[in-house]
Amino acid sequence: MSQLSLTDRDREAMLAAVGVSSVEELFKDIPERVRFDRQLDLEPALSEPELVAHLAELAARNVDTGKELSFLGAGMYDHYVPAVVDAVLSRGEFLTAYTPYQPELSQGILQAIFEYQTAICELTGMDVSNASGYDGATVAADACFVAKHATSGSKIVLCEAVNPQVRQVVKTYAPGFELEVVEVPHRDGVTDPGEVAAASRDAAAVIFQQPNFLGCLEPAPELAAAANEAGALPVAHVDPLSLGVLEAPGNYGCALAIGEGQGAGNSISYGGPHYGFIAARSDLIRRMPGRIVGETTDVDGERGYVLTLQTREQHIRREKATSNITTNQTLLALGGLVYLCWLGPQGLREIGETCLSLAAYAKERLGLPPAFERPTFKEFAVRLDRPAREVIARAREVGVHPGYALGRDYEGMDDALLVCVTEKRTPAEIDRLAEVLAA
Amino acid sequence: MSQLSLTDRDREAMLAAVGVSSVEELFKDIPERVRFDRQLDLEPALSEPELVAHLAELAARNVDTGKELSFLGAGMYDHYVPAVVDAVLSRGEFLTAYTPYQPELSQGILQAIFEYQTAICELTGMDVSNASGYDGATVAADACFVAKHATSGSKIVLCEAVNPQVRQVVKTYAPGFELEVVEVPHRDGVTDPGEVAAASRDAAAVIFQQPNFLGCLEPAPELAAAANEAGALPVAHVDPLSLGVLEAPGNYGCALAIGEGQGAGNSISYGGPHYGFIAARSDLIRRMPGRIVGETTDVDGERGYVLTLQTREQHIRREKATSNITTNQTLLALGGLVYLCWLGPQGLREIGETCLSLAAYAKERLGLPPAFERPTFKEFAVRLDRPAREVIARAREVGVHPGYALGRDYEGMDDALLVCVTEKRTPAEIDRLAEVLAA
Amino acid sequence: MKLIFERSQAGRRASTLPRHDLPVPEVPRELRRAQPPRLPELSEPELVRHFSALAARTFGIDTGFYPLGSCTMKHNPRVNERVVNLPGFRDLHPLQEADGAQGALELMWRLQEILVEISGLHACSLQPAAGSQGELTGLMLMRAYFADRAEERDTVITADTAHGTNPASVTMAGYKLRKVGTDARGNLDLDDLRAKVDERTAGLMLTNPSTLGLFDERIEEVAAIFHDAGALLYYDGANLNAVCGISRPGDMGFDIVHINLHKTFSQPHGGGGPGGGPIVVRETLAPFLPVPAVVRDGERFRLDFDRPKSIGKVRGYTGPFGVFVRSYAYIRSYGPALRQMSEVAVLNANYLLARLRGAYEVPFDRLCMHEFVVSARNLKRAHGVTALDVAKRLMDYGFHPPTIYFPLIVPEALMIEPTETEAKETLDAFAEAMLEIARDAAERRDLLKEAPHGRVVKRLDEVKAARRAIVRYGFERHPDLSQEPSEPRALEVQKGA
Amino acid sequence: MKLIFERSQAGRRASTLPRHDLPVPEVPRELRRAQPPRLPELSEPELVRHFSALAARTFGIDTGFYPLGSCTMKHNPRVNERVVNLPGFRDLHPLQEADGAQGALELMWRLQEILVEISGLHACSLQPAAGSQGELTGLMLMRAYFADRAEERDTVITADTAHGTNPASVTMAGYKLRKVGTDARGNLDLDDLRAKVDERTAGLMLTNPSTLGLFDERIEEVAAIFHDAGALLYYDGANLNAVCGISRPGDMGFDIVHINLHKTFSQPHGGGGPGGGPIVVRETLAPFLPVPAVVRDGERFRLDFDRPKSIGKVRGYTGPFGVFVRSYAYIRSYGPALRQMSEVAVLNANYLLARLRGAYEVPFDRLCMHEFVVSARNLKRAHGVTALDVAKRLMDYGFHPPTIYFPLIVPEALMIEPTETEAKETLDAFAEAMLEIARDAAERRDLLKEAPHGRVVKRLDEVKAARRAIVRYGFERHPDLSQEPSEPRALEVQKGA
Ligand SMILES: Cc1ncc(COP(=O)(O)O)c(C=O)c1O
Ligand SMILES: Cc1ncc(COP(=O)(O)O)c(C=O)c1O
Repeated sequence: MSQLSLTDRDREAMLAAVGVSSVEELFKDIPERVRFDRQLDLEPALSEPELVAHLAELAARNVDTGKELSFLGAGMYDHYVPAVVDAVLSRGEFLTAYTPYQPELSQGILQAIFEYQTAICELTGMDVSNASGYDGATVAADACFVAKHATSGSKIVLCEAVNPQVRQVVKTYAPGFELEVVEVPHRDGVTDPGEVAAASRDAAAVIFQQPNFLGCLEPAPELAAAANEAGALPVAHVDPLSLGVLEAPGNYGCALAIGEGQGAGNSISYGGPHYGFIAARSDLIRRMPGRIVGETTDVDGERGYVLTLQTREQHIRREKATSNITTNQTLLALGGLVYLCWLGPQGLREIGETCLSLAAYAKERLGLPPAFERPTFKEFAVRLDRPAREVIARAREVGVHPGYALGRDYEGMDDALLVCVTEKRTPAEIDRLAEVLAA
Repeated sequence: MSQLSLTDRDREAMLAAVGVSSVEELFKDIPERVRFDRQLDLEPALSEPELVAHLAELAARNVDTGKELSFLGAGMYDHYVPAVVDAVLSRGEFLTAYTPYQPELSQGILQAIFEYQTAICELTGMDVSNASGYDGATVAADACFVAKHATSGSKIVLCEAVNPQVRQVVKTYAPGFELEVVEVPHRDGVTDPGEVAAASRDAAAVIFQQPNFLGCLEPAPELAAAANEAGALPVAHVDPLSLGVLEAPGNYGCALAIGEGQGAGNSISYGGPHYGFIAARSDLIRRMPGRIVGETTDVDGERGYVLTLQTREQHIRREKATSNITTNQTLLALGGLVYLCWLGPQGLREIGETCLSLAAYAKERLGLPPAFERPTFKEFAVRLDRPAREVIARAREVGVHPGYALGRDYEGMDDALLVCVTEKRTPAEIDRLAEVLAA
Repeated sequence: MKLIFERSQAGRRASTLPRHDLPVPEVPRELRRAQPPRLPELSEPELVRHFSALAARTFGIDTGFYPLGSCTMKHNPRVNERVVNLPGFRDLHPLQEADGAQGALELMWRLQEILVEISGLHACSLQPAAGSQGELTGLMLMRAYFADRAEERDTVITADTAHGTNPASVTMAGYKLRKVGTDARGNLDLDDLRAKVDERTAGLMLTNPSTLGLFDERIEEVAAIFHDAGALLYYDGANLNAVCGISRPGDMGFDIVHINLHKTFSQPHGGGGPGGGPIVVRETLAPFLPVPAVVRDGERFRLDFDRPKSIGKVRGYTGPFGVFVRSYAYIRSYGPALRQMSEVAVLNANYLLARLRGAYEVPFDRLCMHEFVVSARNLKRAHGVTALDVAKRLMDYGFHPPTIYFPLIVPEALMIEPTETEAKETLDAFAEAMLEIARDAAERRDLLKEAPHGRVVKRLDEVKAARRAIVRYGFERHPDLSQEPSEPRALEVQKGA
Repeated sequence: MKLIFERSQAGRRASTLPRHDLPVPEVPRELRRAQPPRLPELSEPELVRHFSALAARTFGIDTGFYPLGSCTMKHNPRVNERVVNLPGFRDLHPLQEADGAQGALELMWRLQEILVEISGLHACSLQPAAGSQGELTGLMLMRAYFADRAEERDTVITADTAHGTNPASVTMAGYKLRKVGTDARGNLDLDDLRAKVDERTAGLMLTNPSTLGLFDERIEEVAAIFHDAGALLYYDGANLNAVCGISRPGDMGFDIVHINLHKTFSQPHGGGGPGGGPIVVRETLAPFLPVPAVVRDGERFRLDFDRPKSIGKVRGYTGPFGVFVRSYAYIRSYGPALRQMSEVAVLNANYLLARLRGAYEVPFDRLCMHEFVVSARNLKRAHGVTALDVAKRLMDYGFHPPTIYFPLIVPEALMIEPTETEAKETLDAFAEAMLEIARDAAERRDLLKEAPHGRVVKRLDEVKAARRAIVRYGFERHPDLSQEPSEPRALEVQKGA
């Protein structure tokens, strides 16, 4: 085995040192009846060349974004991942380190996490960020847990225009938190602040998404205000790549900003692994879930970084912890940091503008009736004269994936198609989409 | 520009420090008439995402070994390159370092080169190896230059069964060395030691290939003996991956062992960059071309490595140098070292045996008349009932590249096909080839 | 070294992006960003140097021995990084239609089958993002299961040796926690256990081998106690590396298992993650598994959302797919010989334990499994040298310290997990270092107290970090902590696991 | 640190290979390998650690500032590594039929067109493997050209500032060498030149800007002298980074140019290579270029072997294709703005020169181009501190030293090439270090003489290395050099360029 380092000579010497005569004997504390007496029923071992051939064969049976002209988004985005991200993430030291429990050996990754926290705070206008959550859905559940303890509220107000993946996860977690979930429907693509205000009485948090899942820009400041008035924590689920052109949640009164990091520095990878970010106002710092890196000094006054505020965490606080998270998404978050540094403020604005302008071009070229008369960012919904799933199937036959069928999640929207246009798409490709949809 | 680091502020401060008022002024020593007065006529700049899209489009118009079932070898081989090779070669320190002129900062790459030299010497049975030559063809020219100075000979005996790429390069270099080139034809696939003996009178070197370009095993020891008797240096051009099962040139009297390293750790990459290796008997050490790393110590007796025997080299010896080589193929040679360490002696033997057995299986399954009745290694030539190029064209239409048309280089062999079988091919794939050739 | 924000210069950038001369629609003013975020501005060359320097200040498995107990820091085969980057995997959209994702679906289905075989249970969901989430998911399954049977059970039992995630998950799942003790041989205390299990008990969460690195010799009786009470047993799979092909959780009597793919099946730990925490369950619990399920219909594979009794989704889409690719590749490279992996892991641990016995206290002196726990209590008593000091001093030898101060029931605990990928020479070098440190505790105490030496920083003041809570760069208003008094106060609390 | 051979343990291995139960044909005994080569035996984990440790002991551009004169150590954009690894390039066989290599052929054809435009000449061959081979190829072209014209010319002239490859190439091409001097302003000495050019002169090899970093102000007269004598001018393109889009070799009067793709067009230097040395020539020399030529027929591209006057092949296939992919990508990322690259390279050099003037002697004090040469002669005279000492001391500041003792006409030469990718902060930090070193030469001489400090080794004994010539590991018979006396004798010879 190429992974194992013991020679037969080693084995014997070691068994002797242990004082047993066989490897079998090492397992004598395992009761007879629970010992596994046959060989595992697994397929034969593959050598490295065979392994690569086998996986290449499986991979070849997927239609990835390189094989199809794709306008599919709906929460996972085909944004360009720069080569520097791969270069940094493939460094063996980052790849094979674990949580930096021993700071003297881990200043590099600790500093990187501190820089990531700063970048996320700047992006969202918040004071504190953790080192990452699992994804854009679980951070919403984390936010509920924070809100449960930070307020006296007993329910979560969840806007229907929030990504269904996120809503489903919140609903799965809520019972354990003893929180009720109330959904507020969208009205012609956006959420009505009045309805949110009404629903928010003794709510712990109000969760909305900007831009929302339907592609529309929510009246985010008003939604946050409605929540704040009711004493509920406003939680904005935001697209990091929109924050060069759209206002930061921290600047319109949100208590928490959460989101899916994938579009900012991770490949799509069939849904994971990616990073979810969660950032908060300073007053919530001691309720934050997960790892947080803080600055300090050594005896000589030398600046250094350590895992901090650990009394929040499971390994210290156990059943009183603010979360059970341990292994997180640091490597992907590091990818996010490198990506955001690659972009810089200028690039972030440019990418936002390019998405805005290409999407506008697409709306016009497609010339299909918009599902909603609302300002949008990089996604927009149109109405078709046939069920969207049919149209998608037909278009894919000619190598174009036109988007997402909103009917999958929303009643009465079977004819609605959610089209996503990232900076990777070109006007020519949009023309091609128009052509295919017109056919 | 993402590569440039100067801000406008920097620019001004720097111009001021230099004492000029504009960048233009920096070029005032360039005579008016030789200044370039227009903009370079180059296509517009591409952003990183556009650049990747453009190159992906070009790459997609190539039929690589992943798109076609390939039995094409003839000097460049589709051997498996293990993932550890990529992992090591992509380390930024190795990737972006240059020749280790300053050893205190470069012990890592110096030690790696020393290890590479050792591995090549072990592989070939020689005493000294340099840090790499350009490729398997130029090292043959290097060998001629060594031989010119090490002997009183005035010509090079070149076996016709040597890779035509190699022969053409030798013929291009020889006039500058004032060496005449004499070719010895093959007889039914191999070289006749008697003819070599006859041709070798006042020759500086005899160059043969094992296994030869026609796939056959040469009577290498006898060829070396013939050269030695005539006082010419026997130079064996060998396939590194054959040396687990075939004897090392150093063990049958060769003065120099050379070869193409590609198969051992480099991707095919349309012919380069790869590394050529050249190793010699100790008596030739001071005539070796290129970089050589040697062991030494520092004041404290600490072991260390440095570039050594530099009085052979152009930067010290100028017109008297043993070669003009400066930039070489170190990174690729490092790939070779990692690959050989990955294989180990056991793996090297196994890969040789797998090639032998699969090639034998292929001969039998194809059931075509062999071009030569000789023992072979991983390549063998068969006769077809049509011109090989026709057969190749037809087979490629169904996704199989059956091999190399020997008629490209050898008179009267238009119906001969050279089939290559590496360890990456499977019996099932060979069956497929048989099926296609039978059709 | 400078923070990347401190290297920033207005006007620099590393990115180049496509631009088209198309009109840019106006964003409504109240929604438009007023102030751009202060992201750093650097050219690509500076970016690469910055992160290369950070990498050089980071210790990974590639750097050296990393015996961090309970984390299974084994080598990460590089071929896994190659296959996970195949475009067909890397660039596949999770909402792609099933006919365009057959390869991915088959891979997941195959991995489920493998995990079912290894755990000795019946149905698998790959969805949980890590072990902790696997635990929480498992507890949600318990809820759903008992709700479905209209049984009222509100308590979950964990061992006093349990990892912190167990009690934390219990709370997050809305259960009450009861702790059970450990007996003299390091097994669960059965009397204590019997006293605590009743009709309100939903189940047990147990790691076996335990965090002491010991296999519970009476696991069958433990299982009987819970099953007799109609309760369920949850297997925390963090230590599965000890028993693959040797003993299966299902055969031990467990009903629900989570598997830490990033431990047993070698996902690179990435400075903290990502991970994967698939759960495998008995038939009776299968209906409650998260949606969507990955199912096979003849030659085709698809996602099945039609699971009326499902607890729902615990994570987006179908889980951390890239992690599945690596772990699937890893297992396929072993095949049925996977058992060897565990055998060597256990042999390496026992050998190291044998070499340390005597110099360090061994609280429960038995053959260990893939890891073991020793105590520096003897050094503390005799010389005031703590587990923390031993850990810091190990850095001077080029080793990453083991997990310390865990499990909690062992004072001055050093929890050591060598893993199967380490060579005997490495284990010997580590043992020599540990023995020398024990000797130096007597003769060269300061050397230990001041360790580590020659690292980029000395021991850091964790108290100051927590008190000041500087968790982001403050730009012009960033405080200078070096001006504030500081002591080298590294806390003697759990570090690792 | 141990050699990988010293880590080897019989029975270990990192590789797994396909095995089939097929008979293995016997190799004739006299051809069969008797003794296996003693390649190291390690597991993959050990392999990765070994090479990670070697990488950590290697200084690259990613590590820090690397102003190695004449080597153009600019940043290597990471996107180039991405595109070169596209399977369509990486796994393409050079003998693939043209219809299966259109993308590769088009890329090469496009690169040829670009290099023709940049050099101001007419035809290009990408085949040479590096600059040195480009030189030799160029000289072979001269031979073929004059042979074709039945002219007998046997001498080639080079400058006394020339890089060692120039004279070495002259010899290898079978030409006699004549050297011409440098005048007070650092230009070619025209009187000396006129005296040496005659009807036996085949041509001139010149670097412009020269290795002094100076543009020859009378290049037109130089060209005239040779052309009037019916001779040719060869342009050593190693310094092209100074003049892209600013002045073209063809316009200067050169007939043959080689371009070091790994310098000007950013091929990672890989610890010594690979490189690429395409040559570009005037129409009159085009017929003699190496075969095959990459040509375009309408929409199709193909290899043309039918070049009766060609010198033949200088390397296998069509050259180092991977290098072409990177350089093509690099140039496309600049587009017509390529001129900026040279402008900033020259600005950076002049700024650094301005900062060092005064502390170090400036032998030819003019505006420099992309690099410049200063001398430590003043420090040597006053304090016995040499260029070597300055170089070693620079390491203590975390910088790679510049090229030293080259060009040969400048005593105690320090040849400094910052490149355009460095930030002003970096240039300032380097300047500060150089100035401090100059001051310390007076006050803290030993600090310089004993430099570098804190590296894995101190100055190494290069004399011992050459005398003992231990150039491979000797296994059980490997000598222990630490037992042999040694002095820190780093030779004061050219290091770099
Ligand atoms: C015993 C034990 N249980 C649970 C966990 C939690 O697993 P994860 O880190 O994958 O969330 C860990 C590791 O952190 C562990 O060691
Ligand atoms: C001036 C000069 N000429 C020629 C060369 C040789 O080029 P290469 O190293 O690509 O062979 C170099 C660099 O080494 C050089 O600096």
